Amino acid sequence: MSTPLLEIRGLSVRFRTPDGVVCAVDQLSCVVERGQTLGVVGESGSGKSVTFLAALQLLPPGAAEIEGQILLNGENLLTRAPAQMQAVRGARIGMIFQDPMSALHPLMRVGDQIAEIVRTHAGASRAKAHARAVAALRSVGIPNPDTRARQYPHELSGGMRQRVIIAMAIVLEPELIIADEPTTALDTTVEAQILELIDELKVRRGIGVVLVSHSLATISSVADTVIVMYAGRVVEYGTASDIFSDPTHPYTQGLLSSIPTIDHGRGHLVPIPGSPPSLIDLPAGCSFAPRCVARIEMCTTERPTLTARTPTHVDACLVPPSARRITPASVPAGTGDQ
Amino acid sequence: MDQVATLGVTRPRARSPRASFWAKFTAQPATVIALVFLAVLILAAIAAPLIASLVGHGPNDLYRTQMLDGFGLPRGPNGSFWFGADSAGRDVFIRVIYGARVSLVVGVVATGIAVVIGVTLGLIAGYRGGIVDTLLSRFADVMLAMPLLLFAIGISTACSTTSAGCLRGTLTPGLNLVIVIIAVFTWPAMFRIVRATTLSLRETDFVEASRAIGQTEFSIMRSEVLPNLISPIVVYSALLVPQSILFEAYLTFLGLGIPDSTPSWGGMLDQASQLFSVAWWLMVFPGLFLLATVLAFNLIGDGLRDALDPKTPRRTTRKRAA
Amino acid sequence: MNHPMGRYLLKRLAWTILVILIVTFVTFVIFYVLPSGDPALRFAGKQPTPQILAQVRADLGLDHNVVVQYLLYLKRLVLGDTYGWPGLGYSYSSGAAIAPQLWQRALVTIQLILGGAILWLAIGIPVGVMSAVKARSRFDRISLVTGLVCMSTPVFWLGLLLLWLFWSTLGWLPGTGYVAFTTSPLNWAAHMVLPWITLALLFAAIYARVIRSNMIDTLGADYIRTARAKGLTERRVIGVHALRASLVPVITLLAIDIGTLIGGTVITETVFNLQGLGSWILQGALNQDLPVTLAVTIVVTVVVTLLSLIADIVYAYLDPRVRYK
Amino acid sequence: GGSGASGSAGPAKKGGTYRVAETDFGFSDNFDPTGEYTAESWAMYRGLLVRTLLGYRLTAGVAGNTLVPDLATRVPTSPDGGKTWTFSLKTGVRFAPPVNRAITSHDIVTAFERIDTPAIAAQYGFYYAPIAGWDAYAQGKSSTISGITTPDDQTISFHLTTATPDFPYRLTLPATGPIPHEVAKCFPGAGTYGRDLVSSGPYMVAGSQSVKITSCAAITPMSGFDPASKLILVRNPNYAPSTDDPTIRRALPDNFSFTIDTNQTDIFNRINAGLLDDSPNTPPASIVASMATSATTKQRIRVVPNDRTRYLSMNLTTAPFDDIHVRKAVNLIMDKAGLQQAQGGPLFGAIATHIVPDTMFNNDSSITSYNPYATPNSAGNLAAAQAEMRLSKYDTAGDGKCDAAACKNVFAIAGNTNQGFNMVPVIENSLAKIGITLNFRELPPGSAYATINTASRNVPFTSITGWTKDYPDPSTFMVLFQSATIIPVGNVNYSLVGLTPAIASQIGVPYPKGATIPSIDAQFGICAQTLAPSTRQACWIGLDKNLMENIVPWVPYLSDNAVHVISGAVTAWDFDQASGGASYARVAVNPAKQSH
Amino acid sequence: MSQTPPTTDEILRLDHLTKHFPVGRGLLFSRQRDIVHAVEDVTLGVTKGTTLGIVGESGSGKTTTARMITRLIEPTSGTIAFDGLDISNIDGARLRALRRRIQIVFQDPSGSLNPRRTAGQIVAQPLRVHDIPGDHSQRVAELMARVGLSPEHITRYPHEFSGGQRQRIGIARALALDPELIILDEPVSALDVSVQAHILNLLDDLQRERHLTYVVISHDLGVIRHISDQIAVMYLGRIVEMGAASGLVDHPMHPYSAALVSATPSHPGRRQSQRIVLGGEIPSPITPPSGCAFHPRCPKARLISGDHHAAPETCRLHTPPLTPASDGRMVACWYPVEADDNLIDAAHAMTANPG
Ligand SMILES: Nc1ncnc2c1ncn2[C@@H]1O[C@H](COP(=O)(O)OP(=O)(O)OP(=O)(O)O)[C@@H](O)[C@H]1O
Ligand SMILES: Nc1ncnc2c1ncn2[C@@H]1O[C@H](COP(=O)(O)OP(=O)(O)OP(=O)(O)O)[C@@H](O)[C@H]1O
Ligand SMILES: [Mg+2]
Ligand SMILES: [Mg+2]
Repeated sequence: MSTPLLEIRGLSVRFRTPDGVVCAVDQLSCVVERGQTLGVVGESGSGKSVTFLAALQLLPPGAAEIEGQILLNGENLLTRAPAQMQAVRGARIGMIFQDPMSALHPLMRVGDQIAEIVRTHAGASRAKAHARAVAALRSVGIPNPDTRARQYPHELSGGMRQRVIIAMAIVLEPELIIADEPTTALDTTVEAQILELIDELKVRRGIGVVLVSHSLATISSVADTVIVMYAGRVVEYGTASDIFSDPTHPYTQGLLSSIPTIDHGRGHLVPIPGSPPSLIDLPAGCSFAPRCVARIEMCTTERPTLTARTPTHVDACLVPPSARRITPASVPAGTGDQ
Repeated sequence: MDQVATLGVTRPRARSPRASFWAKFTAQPATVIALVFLAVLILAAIAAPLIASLVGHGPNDLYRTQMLDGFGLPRGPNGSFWFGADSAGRDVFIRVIYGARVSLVVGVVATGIAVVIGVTLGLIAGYRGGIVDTLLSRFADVMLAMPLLLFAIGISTACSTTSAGCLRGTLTPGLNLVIVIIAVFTWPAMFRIVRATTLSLRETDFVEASRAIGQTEFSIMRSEVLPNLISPIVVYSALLVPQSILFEAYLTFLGLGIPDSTPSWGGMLDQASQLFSVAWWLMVFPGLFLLATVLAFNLIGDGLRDALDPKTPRRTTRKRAA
Repeated sequence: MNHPMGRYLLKRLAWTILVILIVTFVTFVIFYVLPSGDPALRFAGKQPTPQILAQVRADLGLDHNVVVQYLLYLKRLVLGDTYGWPGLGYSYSSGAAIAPQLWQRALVTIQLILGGAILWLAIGIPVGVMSAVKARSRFDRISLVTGLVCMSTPVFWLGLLLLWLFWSTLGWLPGTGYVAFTTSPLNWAAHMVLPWITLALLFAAIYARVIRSNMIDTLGADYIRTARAKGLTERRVIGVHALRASLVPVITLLAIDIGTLIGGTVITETVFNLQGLGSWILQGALNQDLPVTLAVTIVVTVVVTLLSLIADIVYAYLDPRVRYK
Repeated sequence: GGSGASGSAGPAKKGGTYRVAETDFGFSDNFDPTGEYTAESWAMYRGLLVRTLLGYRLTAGVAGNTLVPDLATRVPTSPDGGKTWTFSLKTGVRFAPPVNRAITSHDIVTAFERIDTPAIAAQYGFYYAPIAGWDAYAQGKSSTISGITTPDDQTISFHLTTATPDFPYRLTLPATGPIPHEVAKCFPGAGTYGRDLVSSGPYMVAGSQSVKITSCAAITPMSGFDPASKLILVRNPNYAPSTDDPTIRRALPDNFSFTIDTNQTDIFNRINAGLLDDSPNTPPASIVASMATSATTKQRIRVVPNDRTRYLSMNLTTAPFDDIHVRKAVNLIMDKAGLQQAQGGPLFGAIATHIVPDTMFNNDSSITSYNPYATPNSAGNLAAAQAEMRLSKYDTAGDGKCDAAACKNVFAIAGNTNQGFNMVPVIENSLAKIGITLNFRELPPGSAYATINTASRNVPFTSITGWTKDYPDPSTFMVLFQSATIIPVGNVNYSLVGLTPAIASQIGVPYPKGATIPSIDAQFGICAQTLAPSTRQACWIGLDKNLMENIVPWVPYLSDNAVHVISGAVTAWDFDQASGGASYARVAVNPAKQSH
Repeated sequence: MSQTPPTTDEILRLDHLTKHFPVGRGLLFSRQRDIVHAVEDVTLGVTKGTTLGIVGESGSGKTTTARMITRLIEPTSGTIAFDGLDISNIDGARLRALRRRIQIVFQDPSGSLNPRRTAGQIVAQPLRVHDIPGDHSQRVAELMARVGLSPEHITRYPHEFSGGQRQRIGIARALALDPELIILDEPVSALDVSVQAHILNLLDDLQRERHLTYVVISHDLGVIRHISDQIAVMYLGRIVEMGAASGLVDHPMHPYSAALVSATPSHPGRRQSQRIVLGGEIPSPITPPSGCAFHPRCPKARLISGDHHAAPETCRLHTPPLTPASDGRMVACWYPVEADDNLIDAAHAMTANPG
C-alpha cells in the first residue's frame, strides 16, 4: 500500500498558560487518503483546530509544545524549519477557515490576495498570477470572476467570501485541503452550496480533505472517515457509516442522541450530562468518565486506549461493548437534565 | 438534584475579580514602583509643613542674604538648601515638596470634574442618541476646536483683575481657576470615550433585556450601562491625571496659572527658563519631580488598563466564535 | 459619486464655517469682557486723555458693541480690507498687516511640524512594529518604558534641558531663533534640530504605542493567520499584511495631530524662540492683540477641519470599507 | 557711564552698521512721530531722524537734560513770563528724500496742526493745550491755530493762554519736529505717517528715496521699515552737519539696523557673540552677572542712572491705605533692599527715597540726601513701622500690627515678569510684619496696567508701577498726583491723590466716608507757574517732600539705572539722558570686529 | 383581510405587521436614506400553550419580528394583539404591565447578561423592577433551582458560567415574572450540541409545567422542528409558508421551504440522498426583488417557465399573498411544490452554468 496523503502520529500539543499547562491535543493519530474526506467532530474546545494548526505550524510561535509526527506523503512536516514550512502552506496544503469575513484581509482586493499565493510559490508574473486567480474564482463558481477579483472582501456576501477562501486554498492545486468549520458562519442554503463545492473538489481533483466541524450533521453528509474528539483525544475513529450508524463510544452515542433533527418531532432529547472538563487538570482515567452514563469503576482510574472494534473502526472505551449502548428508547422522557 | 451541579463544573473557578485585578495590577514591577513613589509623594505633600518646619525654611521664606548674590541671582544646592534657592531666595527643596500639593490636587480634582462632566454628558449623548447626541457631540467638537491656550489666557486674566474673581466670586484665580480651565478643556476627551462605549452598550442584549423587563430608561442608564463604563472610565481617568498635571505646569509655565506665592512645579520651571544657564538646579529638580509624577500616573494608568482589559493574557477561557 | 461627494464636502465646509464663527465670536467676547481688552489704551499713550481714548476707540471701531464689531470683522474678513483678501486687518502691536506675517509665521510652524512629524514617524513606526512583533520581549518592555518616559516629559522642560545641554553647556548648537533655509541650509538645520527633537519625542512615543497596539491586534486577526496559511514569508505577512492594516488608522491620528499642532506648538516655539503661529497666538493673547489672535484662530480652525477632512478622504481611499458600510 | 571709546575695539570712526535688536518695537503709534510715545523711539528720532526746534546734548547725566538749540538758532526766553515764545530757524536744513526741500517754519506748523487734529490722536497733545486757539482748531472752528504765527519762513512764535515756563522743553518732543505737508496730508489717520516718515535728521529710513510723492495714491511704505521685523536706516544725503552741532550728533555709523528677536536671552547672546551691537532691552541679571566676572566683558556693560522711579502704589481711598499711618508704616517696613535685589541688585538701580529722580533736580543737595523713611540697610525698620502702625485706626490692639479685617487679603496687582514674581514675596514678607496680608494677582504687564488704570476697579495696592519723565521738568512726575488726571480709564493717578467726591462719583469709585483725601493741586499750580529755574526747582522739591511726608501715596524703592550690554565692536557709546535710551547719534562701531 | 380567523384561545396575533428601518448608506460619500424592509406584512396567530417556530435565514426578519412583539421597537404598520388586546401602541403603565406577561430570551447568552451583576441579581432584576412583593432571594433560589442551577451559583458573575449555564440564567430571568408568552430568539444556536439538548429539554419541561406559550426563532430547522407545534418560514421579511410542524417539514409547499428542508441535515445516521442546492444568496432587504421575493432563486419557477434563467412573469411581477392551502397550511406561492417536482435537478441546472 502506498503512503497515505497525510498521516498524523501521536500528536500532542500543550500550551503553557499562567494557570497551568493546557493539554489541547493528546496522542492524536489519524490518516487522510487522497480523494477522501476526513471529518473531525467534537465539542468546542476539544482540540480540533489546534490539531491542524499544529500540523501547519500555524500556532503562535513559542506558545505551544508539539510532539509527534505529521507525515505529508511520508515526510514529517514537524521537522521542517519554519521557512521550509512556507513552501508547504498554500502550495501543498490549502487551508479554509471558519469566519469568511475576518479571514480575508479587509484592505486588499480579493484577486490580489489569491494572486499573491501564486506569486509567492510559483514565482509567476503579476499578470499571470492574476489570470490564475481569476480562473480559481471561476472554478469555485463565482460569477463574473473578473470584476469580483477587483473587489474588496466587504463587497462580497458571506457565501461569496467563503468561495474566495476556497479559491485561495485550491489555486495552486494542493494535495490536501484542511477546512476548519467552513460553514459554521453561513446560512443553511449557503452551507449546502459550500459543502457541495468541497465535495466536488474532492471528487473532481482527487484532493484529500479534512473537514473540521462541531456539527455531526455536517460531517455526516460529506465525510468518508470520521474522528470524534473529546478533550484533546480521539475517542472514536472509523468510516462515516461506522460512526453514524453504529457508534460504539458512549460519547458519540450521546452526541447523536442530543441532536434535534427534522426527522423527529417534539419529544425529549437525550443529552450528555455535565460539561467538558478543563484541559488543565484532566481526570486521571477516561476524561469522559464523569459525564458517562455507562461508566464503570475502572473508568475513573485507567486511561482507555484506542481499540479496534472492526478493521475500520476503533474507539477508546473501557466499558464492555455490551454495557455501553444507550438508545433514545432506553431513556425515559423527562429525565436527562434533571 | 441537578446533575450539572453534582458532576461539578469542571471549568476552572476564576479567581475573584478583585483578587485577579490586584494580581494583574501589581504584576509589573514598574507599576509597583510608581505606586510607592506616589504614596511617598502624597505623604510628603501632606506633610509639607512638617518637613518645612523640620528643615526650618518656609515655602515663602526669603534667604536673600544667604542665597542670592549681588545681582539677585540664586545660589545652588548646599548643606541646608539641598536643591538650592530660586531667584527670590527661597528654598527650592521646600518649594518642590509644596509644589507636589498643587500638582496632585490639580491632577486629581481637575480630572474628577472632567470625568463627572464627560461621563454625564457622554452617557446621555450615547444613550439617548438622536438630536441630543448630535448637539452634545458637536458641542464637544467645538470645545476641542477652541484654541485652548487663548481661552486659558482670557479666562485667567479676566478672573484675576478683581479681588472677587469671576462668576460672583466662585472662581478666584489660582488653583481653582486652573482646575476649572483644565476640566473645561479635558472633559470632551472623556465624553467621547464614554459616548462611544455607551453607544455600543446601548445595543447590547442585556440592555435590551432590561428594557424588555420594563426597567425605565433612566434606571437602565444608571444601573446597567454605567457600571459597565467603569473600567474605561477608570483607565482613562488615570491617563487624564498626568495630562492635567502637565497642563497645569504648561499654564503656569506660560505665566497663566498658579500665583507665585503658591509653589508649583510649572511656576518654578517658568522661572528656570530665564535662568537655566546660571541656575541648573531651578530646572532640574522641579522638572524631575514633574516627570516622575507624570510618569508614575502614566504607569499606573497603563497598569490599570492592563489589569482591566480582558484582552491581556491571563485569560484562560476563549470566546467561542458565534 | 460626484454628487454625494460634493454634498459631503459642502456639509463639512458648512461645519468648518460654523466652528470658525463660534470660535471667533467667543474670542471676541472674551476679549470684550477682558478688563485689559481695551486695545485703545495701547494707542493712547502713557497718560491718555479721555478724548484721545475715545478717538482711538473710534478709529479702531471699538466704539460699537461687541456684536456689531464682530459683524464688521466678518464683513472685512469676507470682503477684504486695505491689505487685500482675506481682511485680517493689522496687528495692534506692530501696526503691520496680518496676512503677510501670517504666511511667514505659518511657514516656520509648518517646517517645525513637518520635520517633527517625519522624525516621530521614523522613530515611532519601526519601534511600534518591532515591539508588537516581539511583544513582551525585552525590547518591547524597554521601548514601552522609554516611551512612557518620553510621554511624561514636559515639553518645555525637555526643550530647556536640550538647550542647556547642547547650547549653554556643550556649545554644539548655535542657539535659538529661526534661520531661513535659503539663508543658510546648515544654520537652518542647526536651529531646527532641537525643536524637532523636542516636538517629536512625545509623539514618537505615542505613535509607537498606537502602532504597537494596532499591530498586536492585527497580528491576532484571522486574516494574518490566513496569510501565514497561504505560505507567505513572515516578512510579507508583517511588512505588508499586518503593517498596512495597522498604519491606516494612524493616518487619521497624524492628520489630527498635525492639525492641532498648527496652533499648538506654543511651548516649543516659545522655548526655541521660533517665530511661528503658536508663539504668535500666545503673544497676541497676552498683548490683547485681537486681530492676531483672531487670524491665528481662524487659520488653526480651517487647517484642523481641512486636515480632518483630508484624513477622512485618505482613510476612505485606503480603507475601502469606509466607502460603503 | 559716559562717552568714550572702549579700549579694545579701537578709536571711534565713521562707517559700519550699528545693529540693534529688541524683543518688540513696542511702538505706541506705529512710529508716527505725532503720536509715538515710547522712550526707544524718541531716542531714535532725536539722534537720527527728527530734529526739533530745541533739543538736548544727547548725553548722559545732568548735561543730557540741558536744553540746546537744534533747528532754532538759540534757546529763547519769554518776554512775558512764559506766555510768548519766539524762535528763528536755522537756514539750510533740508528734508531727506523724497521731499528734498528746505525746512521752513510752516513745516513746524504742519506738525502742530497734526497734533491738534483729533483724528490723529496725538498721544501727548495735551502738552500744547495752552497754545491760543488750540481748541478752536481741534473743533474745526478755525482753519489755523491762532496761537502759532509764522511771520516768515524762518520764524515761528507761540502765544500761550497761560504762562508755561516749561514750554521750551515741550518743543523738544518729537511730535513738534517738522513735517512736510505734501506727505503728511496723505496720512490723515492716527499712526499712519510712521511708514513714510520724512527725516530731518542725519539718517533716513532705507528706501525713502524710492517713494513717489507725486500723489497720495503713489506713496508706498518705505522699504526699510517692516513694523513686524525691522527698521533699517541709512544716511540722509540732504543732511548738512553744518546746520547741526557735530559734537552732539556725531553720526558715525553709515547705517543702523533695528530688528526684532523675541527671545531676550538670545539677543544678549548674540551681542556677546558680536552678531549684534546693542539692545534697548534690559539684559537679564544672569547675563550681566556672568559678564561682570571678567574685566573684558565687564567694560561692555554700561550703566547709567535713568530718570525713572519704581514705586509701590497705595490707593488712598481703600482700606487700610486710607490711613496715612498705615501708608507710612508700609514705607518704614518695606525691605527696599530686597526689592532692589529682585530687580537685579544695585547695578540695576539705587534705592529710591522720594518721588522725582535726583538728576531732574540737577542733583540738588537738599534732595539727594533726603530719606524720610530711612531704615537700616534699607531693609525695613520693624520698631519704627510698628510705632507708626500703632497710631493708625486699624491697630486696635496696639501691638503695632494691623488687626482689622481690612488688612487681610488686600487685593494687589503685580507683573508676571520674573522681577515681578521676585518682588511679591519680598513685599508679602515685609507687610506681614505689620499685619497686612496681600492677595496678589500676577498679570501680564498689559493686563496689569489696564486693570490698575481703570479707576473703578479701585485696586488698593500695586507693585508693577514705575514712571519716567517726558522732559526734564519735575512737573512730568507731579502730574501723577493732580486731581485733573483722574479719569475713568487710562488713569495714572493710581493713588487717587486729590480725589473729590464729585470726581469719585464720576469715575465710579466710592468716596471714603468721613475722610478728606489730600490734594496737591494748589501747590502744583504754583510750582508750574514759577518761571525762575531755581525757585521753580525749590518749589518742586517742596512738593516732593510734601508728598512723601504728608500724603504718602507711594513707596518709592528704586531709581532705575539703564543697563546696556554692547558688543565688542562698539567703539563709542553714550546715553541719551533726555530720552532714556542709547544715544544713537553718538555711537560708533568697528565693522572689522563685528561677526555675521 | 386576515386569512385565518382568530381563534378564541389565541394569545398572540400579528396583523400585517411591517417594519422598515431607514438607514444612512455610506459613511463618507453619501448620506442617502435607504429603507430596510426588515419585516413585510406578517400575519400570524399563536395559540395559548403552544409553540410557534419561526425559521429563516439570516436577515429574514425573525429578530425584528420578535422585538416588535416585545415592543422593543415600534412597528411601522400593522397591529399586534396580545390576549385579544391591541398592544401595538400602548405605553407607560400599560406597557410596563405587558412586560410582565411577555418575556424574551436572547441568542447570545453572554451578551444578554450584564457582566457586572451576579446571577442572583440578574434573576432578581425583573422582581425588583416591578416591585414584586415577597422574598426575592427565596424566589431567585427557586428559579435558579428550576433551571438547573445550584444556590452557590447565585453569587457568581456571568463570566464564571459556561454558555449553557448562562442561557439557563437568561431563562430564569424570563420566568421570574411568570409570563404567559416567552419569545426565544435563537435560544440554542450559540451552544454546543450536548448543551443545546439540555436547554431544549428544559424549555420543553417548563412549557408543560407552566402552560407557557413560546415563539421560538431559529435558523436551524432541526431545532424548530423539534420544539414547535406550528412553523412559520420567513424569507426576506415575509412569511412564505406556515403550518403544523410535521406537515410542513414532511411536505413543504413553498419551494424555499422545500430547499430549506432538503438542506437541513437530517439524522446523521441516515445519509441524505441529495439536496436542493439553491443558487445565490438571500437578496438585500434594501432592494428586495419585485414580485415574489424568492423568484430569482426559485427552482420551481424554472420548472414552470421551462427556462433555466427566467422565472414566469407572475412570479416576477406579483407578490403572492399568504393563502390557506390544504391541512390548515398557509403558503405564499403562485406555484406551490407538487409531489413529482424534481427541484434538485432544476436547482442544479440553474447553478450549473452561471452567467
Ligand atoms: N494559544 C493558546 N494558548 C492556550 N490555550 C489554547 C491556545 N489555543 C487553543 N488553546 C486551547 O486549546 C483547546 C483546544 O482548542 P481548539 O481551538 O482546538 O478547539 P476546537 O475543538 O477547535 O473548538 P471550536 O469548536 O471552538 O473551534 C481549547 O481549550 C483552547 O482553550
Ligand atoms: N436597527 C436596525 N436598523 C437597520 N436595519 C436593521 C435594524 N435591525 C435589523 N435590521 C435589518 O433588518 C433585516 C432583518 O433583520 P433581523 O435581525 O430581523 O433578521 P434575522 O432574521 O433575525 O437574522 P439573523 O438570523 O441574522 O438574526 C436585516 O437585513 C437587518 O440588517
Ligand atoms: Mg476550532
Ligand atoms: Mg436574529
